[in-house]
Amino acid sequence: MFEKNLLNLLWILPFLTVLFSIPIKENSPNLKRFHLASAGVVLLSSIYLLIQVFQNTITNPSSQIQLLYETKLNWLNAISAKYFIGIDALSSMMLVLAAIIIFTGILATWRLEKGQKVFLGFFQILAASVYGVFISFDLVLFFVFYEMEALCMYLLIAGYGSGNKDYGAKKLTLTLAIGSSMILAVFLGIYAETGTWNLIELSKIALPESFQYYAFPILFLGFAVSSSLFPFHFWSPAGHSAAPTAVSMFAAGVMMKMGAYGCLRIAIYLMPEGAKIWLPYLLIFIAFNVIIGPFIAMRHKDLKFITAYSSISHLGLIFLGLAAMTPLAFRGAALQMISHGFLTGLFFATIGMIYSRTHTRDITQMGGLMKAIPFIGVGFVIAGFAGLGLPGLSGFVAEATIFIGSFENPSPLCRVITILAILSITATAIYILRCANKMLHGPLVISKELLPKTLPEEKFIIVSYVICLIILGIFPMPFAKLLDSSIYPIYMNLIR
Amino acid sequence: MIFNIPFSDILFYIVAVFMIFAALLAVVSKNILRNAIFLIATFIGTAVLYLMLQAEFMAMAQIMLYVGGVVVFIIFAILLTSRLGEDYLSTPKSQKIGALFLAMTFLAITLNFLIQNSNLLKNVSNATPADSSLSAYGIRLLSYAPDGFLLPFEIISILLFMTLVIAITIAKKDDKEEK
Amino acid sequence: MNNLISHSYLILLLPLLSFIINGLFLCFRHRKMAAILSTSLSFLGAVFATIISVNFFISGAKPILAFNYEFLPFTGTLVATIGCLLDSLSAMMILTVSLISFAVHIYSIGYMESDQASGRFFALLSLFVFSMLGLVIAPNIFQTFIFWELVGVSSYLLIGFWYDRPSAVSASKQAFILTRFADSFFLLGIILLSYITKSFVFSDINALRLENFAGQMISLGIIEIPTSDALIFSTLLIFIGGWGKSAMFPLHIWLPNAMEGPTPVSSIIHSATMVVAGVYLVARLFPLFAISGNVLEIVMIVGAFTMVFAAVIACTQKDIKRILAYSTLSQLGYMMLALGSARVADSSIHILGYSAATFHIFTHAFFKCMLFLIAGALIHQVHSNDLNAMGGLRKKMPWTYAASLIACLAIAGIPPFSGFYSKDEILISAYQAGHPIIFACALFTSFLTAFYMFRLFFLAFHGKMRSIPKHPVHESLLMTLPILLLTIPTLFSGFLFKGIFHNFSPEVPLSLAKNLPSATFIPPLAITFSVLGILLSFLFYASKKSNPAKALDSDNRNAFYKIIYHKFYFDEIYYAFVRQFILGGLASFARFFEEKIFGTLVTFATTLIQKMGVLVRKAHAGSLPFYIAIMIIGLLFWYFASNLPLQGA
Amino acid sequence: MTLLHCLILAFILFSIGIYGVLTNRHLIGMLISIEIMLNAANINFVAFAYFKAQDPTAGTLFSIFSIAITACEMAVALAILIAMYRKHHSLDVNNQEKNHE
Repeated sequence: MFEKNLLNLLWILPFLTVLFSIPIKENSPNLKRFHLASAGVVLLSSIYLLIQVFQNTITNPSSQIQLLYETKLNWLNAISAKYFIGIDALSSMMLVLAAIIIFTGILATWRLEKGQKVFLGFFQILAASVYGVFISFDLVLFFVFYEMEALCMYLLIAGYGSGNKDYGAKKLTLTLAIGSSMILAVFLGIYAETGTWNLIELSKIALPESFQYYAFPILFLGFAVSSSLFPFHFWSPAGHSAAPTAVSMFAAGVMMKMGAYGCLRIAIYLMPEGAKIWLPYLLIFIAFNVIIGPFIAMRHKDLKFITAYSSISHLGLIFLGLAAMTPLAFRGAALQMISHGFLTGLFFATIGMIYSRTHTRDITQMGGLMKAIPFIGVGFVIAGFAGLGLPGLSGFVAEATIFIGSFENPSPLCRVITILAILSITATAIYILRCANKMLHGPLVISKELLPKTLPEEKFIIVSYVICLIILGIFPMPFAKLLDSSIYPIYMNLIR
Repeated sequence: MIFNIPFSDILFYIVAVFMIFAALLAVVSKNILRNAIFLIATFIGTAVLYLMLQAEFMAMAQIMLYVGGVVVFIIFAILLTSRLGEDYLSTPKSQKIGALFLAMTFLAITLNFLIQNSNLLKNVSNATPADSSLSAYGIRLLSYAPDGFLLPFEIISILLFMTLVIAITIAKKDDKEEK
Repeated sequence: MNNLISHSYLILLLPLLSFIINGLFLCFRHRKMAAILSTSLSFLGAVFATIISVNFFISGAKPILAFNYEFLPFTGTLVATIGCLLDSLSAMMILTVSLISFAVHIYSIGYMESDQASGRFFALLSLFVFSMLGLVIAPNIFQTFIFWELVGVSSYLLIGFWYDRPSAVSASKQAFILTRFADSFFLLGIILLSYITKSFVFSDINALRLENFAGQMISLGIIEIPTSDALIFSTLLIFIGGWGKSAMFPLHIWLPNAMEGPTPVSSIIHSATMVVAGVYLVARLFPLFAISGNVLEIVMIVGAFTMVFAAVIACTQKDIKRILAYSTLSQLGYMMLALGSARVADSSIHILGYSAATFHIFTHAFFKCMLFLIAGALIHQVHSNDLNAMGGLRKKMPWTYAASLIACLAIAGIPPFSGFYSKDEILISAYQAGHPIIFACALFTSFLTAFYMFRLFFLAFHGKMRSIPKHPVHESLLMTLPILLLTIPTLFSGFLFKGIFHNFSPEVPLSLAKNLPSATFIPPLAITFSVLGILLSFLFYASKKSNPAKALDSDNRNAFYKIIYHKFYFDEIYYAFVRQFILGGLASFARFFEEKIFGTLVTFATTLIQKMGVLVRKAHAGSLPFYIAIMIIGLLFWYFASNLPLQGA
Repeated sequence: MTLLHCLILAFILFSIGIYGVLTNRHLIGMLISIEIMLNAANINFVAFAYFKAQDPTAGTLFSIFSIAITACEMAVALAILIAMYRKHHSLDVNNQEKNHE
């Protein structure tokens, strides 16, 4: 019962925090402390839930999807939508990822001077929406949370961004809206076909094959919009470059994973026949992400553009894992979701810290930063190494699993793209090293006095991410086993 | 032939012609005050028509509300906002022709539908005088039986109240202007 | 014994501990502490490694799987583990790596004394040793790859140790990217191999027989090939990984440029770690290579070509470290050649090639490490890498002089120094395997080796001082001691360990070659060639008539010399390739596609929507007549549409 | 007098209202035209209630409601007109459109 309430509290607590923070004075240090404490509580409870889920998976393994701590209440009776939340292995891990990124995101805005109250308020609502997405097992509830997040993103980027923020925010939100409309259309279709929104019930019903044939690509691409799959990736560079640090961390770390999560959890799970028909064709889009993405990153000078394209290529790997449709590849994709969440969070956090010191994101105008701010420099390099798949950090585990898993799919196109993806890891190394060398190494361009030392909260952010990357990189086995328990039912639906 | 037509029909035609003329004048007259006066004539014609359709209460309400309320209101507004008859705003002829064409098209289409429908050629009413008695209206309005109209009645009363407030708020002079 | 083996995790743990403690706590403030800690841990590691490997060889040399920690299960039998496999090969490597790392650690205390960042240096050095040890004890190919990558990254960090020097930074980047490029093929090879064999474990992979896969087909995307061919193909891919790591031609250019790092780093990279990883990989997977058709021949040809190529370049260089770098390349070529020459005919294996290669790894490690340490000592005194600045150091640094004479004799292949024994076996192997041309190349290279090594030796120590050092030249104890220590294995490892290496034999599935031609004439022949090289070198650079300054002049030379001096312009070709083809071609095209073609499409779509929006917005200006007109027109449409025979009624 | 007659009358009135809305530039004039149109709709209600309805009382009550709502609408509309007049000193529709842009 305690866990059940805790799960409900996960998304209610941020709202309550916003409510109670209204009377606190603007710019008072208590405001951010209060928000941080609330995010900390959510983080701790999500970790607690993860441990509970883990113990449950160990004690009674099952081939069915195991939904724990579910709450089911009547909600919108007119369309028989229910308030139905629960947690399983995959969602509990995503929850922890989101909670860590939200927590560090609040830390990253610690020195925000203007409008901290509104920023933190919206950031908490953003947090509530992602927690909601990961725990809701009712399509309507899922969609409500999914939409809430895009709106908050717009306000945060347009209000607190840098550079061409209006353009970036609009591009991001409108593109996401295209995806949402596609998702909504298919959700309505599913409801019309079956009369239920319940994900667990739906997974037991086989949707008609003709319906799956039309609906699957729409739903999959709709989710893929927020994960920036090829034809819909254009929001990502503009959006990331405009967003403030915390929002970039969130967008790349959590929001882009929500799309992939939806693809796996809803699109492939509910429409296995459609997946079998369409995913081999979607591999062509994935090829763009995986192979051309790093080459574009090589040609950019703006740190955030580089990271945005690096995210695009890494998300391509997630989709490669999904499209390969083997249990190992699915697990690799899920691992990559989490691993990439951490590494991209670290990337954007360090970029924000560097930007706040140098006031430029052009790598050709920087140099020798390692001398002045070694802590941040090392953080960036570790993120880079995780990105290029260095063993010992999480990226390698995920990428190796994806490659081995997707190679098991004997379809010719899948093989070709897997081979090309493996070979393209060199390109990843090129842009990451080029970026690190231009920025961190060489003689110091800006005088050392202009670069303040690393602040304690910045050190905390970097250290916490690095610990996550290393834990996932050195002890991947429990996480892999945990994810397998969630992924197996999805795979069983595929071969049914 | 013409004498075979019952009196009620003759009366209907007279009222109809009167209403059409009054409405036309209310629309095309160049003086805005005169427009309002002809509107009264139209409303009175409507009231007579209601009487013929056994809706005495409606006729009364029509006279009281429209003639006594709305049109007076309009006239007040005219007097408040303009010098009498001096602010005629001319419309270009092309717009008039276009408007006439549109209005005629609308009429033609709707009449075409009406004439095709033979169900409408019904002379007999199934309404009894008791149906349109004041007490029947009262009972229905205040009944909370399934066919009662208590809820709409209450809603309308709230709406009227809101309208009152809104109208006052909007028409009130701004604080800035007062200064 | 068993007790010791069960503690074999210490092999990995000691350097890892040193890395973690140094990296986290001692790196910035306590430089001295860092040096002492990592050196003492390295000493412990060396002692432990010696005990383990000695025990191992005494107790009969049977392979032992000391521990095996499950890292990540994939499907079924495909499980990635981190373990420790002790067999002859890995025991030998553990010993070499630990000893050399200990020597380099001691040396670094002296060498890095004045560097403010030496704490970081010791941390990274420990990481490097950790990764190399992890690589050599790997019981499965997945672990090999893990530590292979760690070796790559720690070498990147060490080569770019002085990160404020642009040349060091670009050299480290080049080293990492080139090896990474090769590693991507390695990873592909591993995935293909594990897909076919369903196992990462070396013992499973080495037990493969091509006949088991008769009739099976595998799709590689575009083409479908027999599984046995795919197995051979994957072997080739794995070899490409070793190709890059061991800097075989044409992926060799990172190795000379990697000299930008501190000299102890060059020393450890070139002698025992990193570059021999490629050779080690081939030796480790030797049974797989043995069954895989012509792959061993490719190994041999690549090795032989690199051997000659690098030796020729080494004869003209002026930078002392670059000479040594090219000599390393050449020696690696020897090892690859030896491994490759093991395949005599289609169905038989000549085991001498394998043992000669491993033997050469062992002996080469000591004398090459020593040579680099000597070079570092020289550079430390004259503050220049250039031979122009040296000369006449014989009297100032007598101990170093003596040690370098021993090392040069060893690498030149003069008995009784260690290099002679291993090189001799390589020559015999090449001859007996029936590759006369390769044999001639090897013999010629042995002549060249003697020539360029003694060129270095004479130019550095003999003649007159060509520059006046800022500080008085002296030998510091901490830097001379490891050099002198290393003379011991250089002197004795040859004839002491020859027997052990003869017993090295991988479990090859093919039959052993018999009736090999007698090769007793080879040792005297090799010695003759080496002595000829030394004499020629003496004539050019140390006799009374010679003029070292003129010999070092690179400007007034003929075109042929210049081409060699500029390393056949491979650096330039490489940079042009990267600039023009990768950055300028592929990446530019990708960005062009993204921004111009795709971006235009997106802009077009948005403009279209915006234009439609403008159109609709005009209709929403709040004009009541317009609304009514539209309403009536709509009615009209509806009227006509309802009268159309759409339903076919 | 049949239902058809009443409906035709109502539609003629309605068209006259349309014509008025389209041609009048004076806002009060437009309002008057709209009143005529609403009146026509009310006639429809009553006529249908008289000739067709199962429950004539309810039918007539509908038109009572519609009258009430019309009254509300008129009150608000006139209040807006007065506020507008105070601001722009004109009730010309064309002027209002210009002010919009």
